[in-house]
Amino acid sequence: MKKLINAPETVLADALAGFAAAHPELTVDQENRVITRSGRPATPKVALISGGGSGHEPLHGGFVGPGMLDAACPGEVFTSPVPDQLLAAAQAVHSGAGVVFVVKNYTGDVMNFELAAELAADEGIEVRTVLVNDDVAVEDSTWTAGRRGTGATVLVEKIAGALAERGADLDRVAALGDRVNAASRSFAIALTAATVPAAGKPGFDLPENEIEVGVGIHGEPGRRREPLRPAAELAAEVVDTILADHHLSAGDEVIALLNGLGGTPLIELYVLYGAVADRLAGQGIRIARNLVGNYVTSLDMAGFSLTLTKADPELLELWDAPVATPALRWS
Amino acid sequence: MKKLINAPETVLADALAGFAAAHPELTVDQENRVITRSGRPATPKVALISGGGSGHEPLHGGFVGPGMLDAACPGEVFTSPVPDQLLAAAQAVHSGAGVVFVVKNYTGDVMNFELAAELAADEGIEVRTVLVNDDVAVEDSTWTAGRRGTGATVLVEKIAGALAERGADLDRVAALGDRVNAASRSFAIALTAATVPAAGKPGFDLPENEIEVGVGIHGEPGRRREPLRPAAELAAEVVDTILADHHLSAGDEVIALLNGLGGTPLIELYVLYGAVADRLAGQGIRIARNLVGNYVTSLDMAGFSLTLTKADPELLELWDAPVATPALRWS
Amino acid sequence: MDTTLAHTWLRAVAAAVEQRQQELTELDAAIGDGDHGSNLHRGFTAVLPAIEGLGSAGEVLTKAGSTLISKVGGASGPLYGKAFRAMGSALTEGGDFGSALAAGLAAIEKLGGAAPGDKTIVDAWAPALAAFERTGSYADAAAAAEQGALDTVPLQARKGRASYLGPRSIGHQDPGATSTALILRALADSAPGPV
Amino acid sequence: MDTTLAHTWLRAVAAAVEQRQQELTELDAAIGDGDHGSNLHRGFTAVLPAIEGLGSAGEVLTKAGSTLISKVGGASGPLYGKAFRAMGSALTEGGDFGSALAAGLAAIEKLGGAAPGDKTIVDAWAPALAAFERTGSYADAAAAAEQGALDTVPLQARKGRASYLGPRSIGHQDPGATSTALILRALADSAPGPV
Ligand SMILES: Nc1ncnc2c1ncn2[C@@H]1O[C@H](COP(=O)(O)OP(=O)(O)O)[C@@H](O)[C@H]1O
Ligand SMILES: Nc1ncnc2c1ncn2[C@@H]1O[C@H](COP(=O)(O)OP(=O)(O)O)[C@@H](O)[C@H]1O
Ligand SMILES: [Mg+2]
Ligand SMILES: [Mg+2]
Ligand SMILES: [Mg+2]
Ligand SMILES: [Mg+2]
Repeated sequence: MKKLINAPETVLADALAGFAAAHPELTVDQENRVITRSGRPATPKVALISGGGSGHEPLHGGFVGPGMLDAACPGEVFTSPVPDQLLAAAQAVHSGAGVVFVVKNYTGDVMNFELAAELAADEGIEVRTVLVNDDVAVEDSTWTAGRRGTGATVLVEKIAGALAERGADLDRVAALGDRVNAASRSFAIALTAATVPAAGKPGFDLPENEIEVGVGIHGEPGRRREPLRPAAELAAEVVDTILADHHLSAGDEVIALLNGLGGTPLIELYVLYGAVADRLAGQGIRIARNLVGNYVTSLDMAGFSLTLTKADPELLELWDAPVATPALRWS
Repeated sequence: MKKLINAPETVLADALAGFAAAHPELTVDQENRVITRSGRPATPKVALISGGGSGHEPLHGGFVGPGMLDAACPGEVFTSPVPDQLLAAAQAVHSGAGVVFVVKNYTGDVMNFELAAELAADEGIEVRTVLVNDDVAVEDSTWTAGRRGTGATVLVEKIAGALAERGADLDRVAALGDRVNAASRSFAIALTAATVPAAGKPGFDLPENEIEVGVGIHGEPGRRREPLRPAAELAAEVVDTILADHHLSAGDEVIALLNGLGGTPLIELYVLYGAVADRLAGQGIRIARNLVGNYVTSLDMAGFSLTLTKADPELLELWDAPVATPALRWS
Repeated sequence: MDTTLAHTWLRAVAAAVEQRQQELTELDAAIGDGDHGSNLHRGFTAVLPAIEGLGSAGEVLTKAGSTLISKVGGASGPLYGKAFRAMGSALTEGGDFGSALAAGLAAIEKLGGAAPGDKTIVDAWAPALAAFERTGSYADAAAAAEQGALDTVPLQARKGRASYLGPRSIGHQDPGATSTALILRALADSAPGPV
Repeated sequence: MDTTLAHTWLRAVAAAVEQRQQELTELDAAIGDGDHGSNLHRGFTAVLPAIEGLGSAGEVLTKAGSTLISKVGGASGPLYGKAFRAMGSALTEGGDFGSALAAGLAAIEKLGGAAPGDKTIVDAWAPALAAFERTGSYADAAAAAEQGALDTVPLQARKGRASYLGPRSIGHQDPGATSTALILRALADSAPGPV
């Protein structure tokens, strides 16, 4: 394992110190491992808090700032944050209008956020949870842990964050988050496995020339392995897999997030994006907005995920609303 | 070689098609391989044009837009663009106030831009060239090809681009570009080599646990190899190497670009950045502005480069000026 | 369970996790995300100073549980945390170790919703409880947990991260069931003799 | 050089580049950026249709040069492009092949500023020119270029990308000098017999 770290045990603390130095406009509570906006809002506003294992940067710390999250809680690498941390975040940013937890659907994340919500309730902080579960690679049944949360998290955080910024109340912000999640589907393909620093070697071995189809962002192996194929074929398959699960028809508009998993050059993402756009155009589906880049990564994994969110005027208007975070920024 | 491409020969064309689809606000001339802003300026303005081999994305196409470049010319992977392409770009964006070529100092780039400048002059377009040569890993002597251009390119393009946007004339824009370059130094360390699609295998073999110190962004091997060390030590060494060549003293301010080479997770860049900030603070040098992320990449190479640009009020004010490009965006 | 045994047990767990961290991580890498070993290592390393000086077995286990919740994260943090807290409460309320084990299982099932056969912690904990209820022997509980962990190999996971793999989760031993067996083996090794 | 030979030569260069592309790329990967083979392949593939039907050797070489400039990029594109254009002009102006080779070298030196011993194209081209001026034989020019390319192995590069390596460039054969030898060998193979 070759990594630019000091020691596996200090990765998170060291990265947080660097994040704090790089982003003086944000506040970093290094003891509690909480990143927040600096200063409380003048009038009470719904606070959006997210968190999850580290190793997915810029998720979530890179999305803290006006128009998006109020706080982010990074856990250890690929390990959900702990309830204490989430409670500290809620205490730091709530301003009387309640808190929305944006939680990616993994057993660990769900349980830790659940315990935190109980603790917050004990402190008189009202909490709603938006569960993100967009990964169509996973069977969605009541007998399993359900679908994983991946790329849609960025869209939930951006769009619900914009609504919270405008002063909407807790129920409306949470309901919109749920709506964005319900309108979103994702699917990922990996060319290599990620190496967790503490593990010291890749999470799985993938022979040269094979890919993992339907991989998770923690290096959870996917649905199946198959030989590498040209990018355009992979893009088409990913689009088709998502469309098979999604209620999209000709004339519909989407927001598309073509996301690099950390080890994939941007030029390859553009190659893929061209093929994604072609395939969608062939189905009469228009990409109204897009992001191409590394937003929800999996350490050094090579590969990509595609997220398609069915758009409507409200979602597009909120998507376009100003945002000023380390990783997403426009006005 | 595992890559998300269709074929080595079509990487550039396919990526350009994807870039065009992802950035409808820009104009992509796919035949000539030129990316430009859409629409000519209302009043004549100095046009900034850059270009270089592909594989360094977001450089340069990701920096086209208001406040930065007027046009970018991507060459084949790691190969400078050709004169025809550069001439087509100059013809597309010049508006009577002249053109500044921002050229990274590599033999091929210099010669192709030189030929293009001759062609442009024949067409009555006045051209000035700003040569970027910031890489202290390379000995700077008249007997060699001189220092390479790397990370400082982003600063030259941003700061000179801001001045051009304000209507400064050709000489002033070019002179400022030269000044930013002169105020900048960079140094890079790689953990792995990049794989050029047409070559099909990594540019060099680096044993597990060895790093290449002073590597170039085209996979040019570096000054020396040595064992991997903790990130904080590497960061300190890079800072010290730059300072040894740079006229910075306690009390000075810098703009710092901590750049990922394409295959390095963002969390590792933050680990490094913390150590860079510490080391500079120890010398009494303040980081006035920073960027942490993938800006000048080398395909899938794991590693980082650090660029330090000595700042002053004029440079900071222009750095802060609005910019709206795919990869840099603020207002 | 007396206070000394509670302390000895947790020290033994910490030592065993330290020693078998890599094995747990590798099991988790195969069907999860490769952090189970480091998660438990972080957790039990924090438990030892936290319980220092505590004067009853109930307090010790409760504090251990709270510490796990605060330090581990992931799925195993809340699950083991709640389980140890429930065991501590049961002892504090005067229950015997069998009732403590039962309370721990109930807490895990309540929080995680897993049933036997889902390829989780439950598949080691439930047989351990049954064995202990039958014989009252820590060693029997440990052996049953170990057998339970082995028996997860042919199962298809229906809870936790391994469930994403569907049929591909078959053929691997569950990391959480394995760590449960480790925890109970540490108890058997710590107990002075038959209870 | 007659028109037919010019056409045959460039077809032979294109074929040789096609065949030895990987070798050129590997030499370039060792001390450069691993694209010299694909650069020349792209260039000479474009040259063939561009020169089709052109009726004089001067026109053929000039057009080949312009095409290389438009298609190759990198260092070798302008250098070989200018060199072929200069050779074409020399022939068009009535010079013999020796004066064309000399004009090509002058163009390379003017644009690139390299001197013999800098570990570049010049180190194959200059001895080829000298040999041709001595004997008037394409085969001698090719052999001298090949020797010149081999002789770049112990040199430390002072121009081009390999110069960044400093002393680490020693021990590797220069890709550009190698492709110059390939170009002249293609000429020797294309010529019907001694000139
Ligand atoms: N719902 C559940 N009920 C009981 N145990 C579970 C459940 N979900 C997961 N587990 C256990 O947790 C173990 C994984 O723990 P760990 O790797 O620390 O957490 P994470 O999956 O969050 O990375 C699994 O091997 C499994 O035994
Ligand atoms: N200044 C120069 N003069 C002559 N030849 C040069 C010069 N610089 C580089 N070269 C030649 O160019 C070759 C590399 O060509 P190529 O790989 O196509 O371009 P690049 O270096 O831009 O990738 C080198 O091996 C060397 O022979
Ligand atoms: Mg985990
Ligand atoms: Mg090149
Ligand atoms: Mg795990
Ligand atoms: Mg080259």
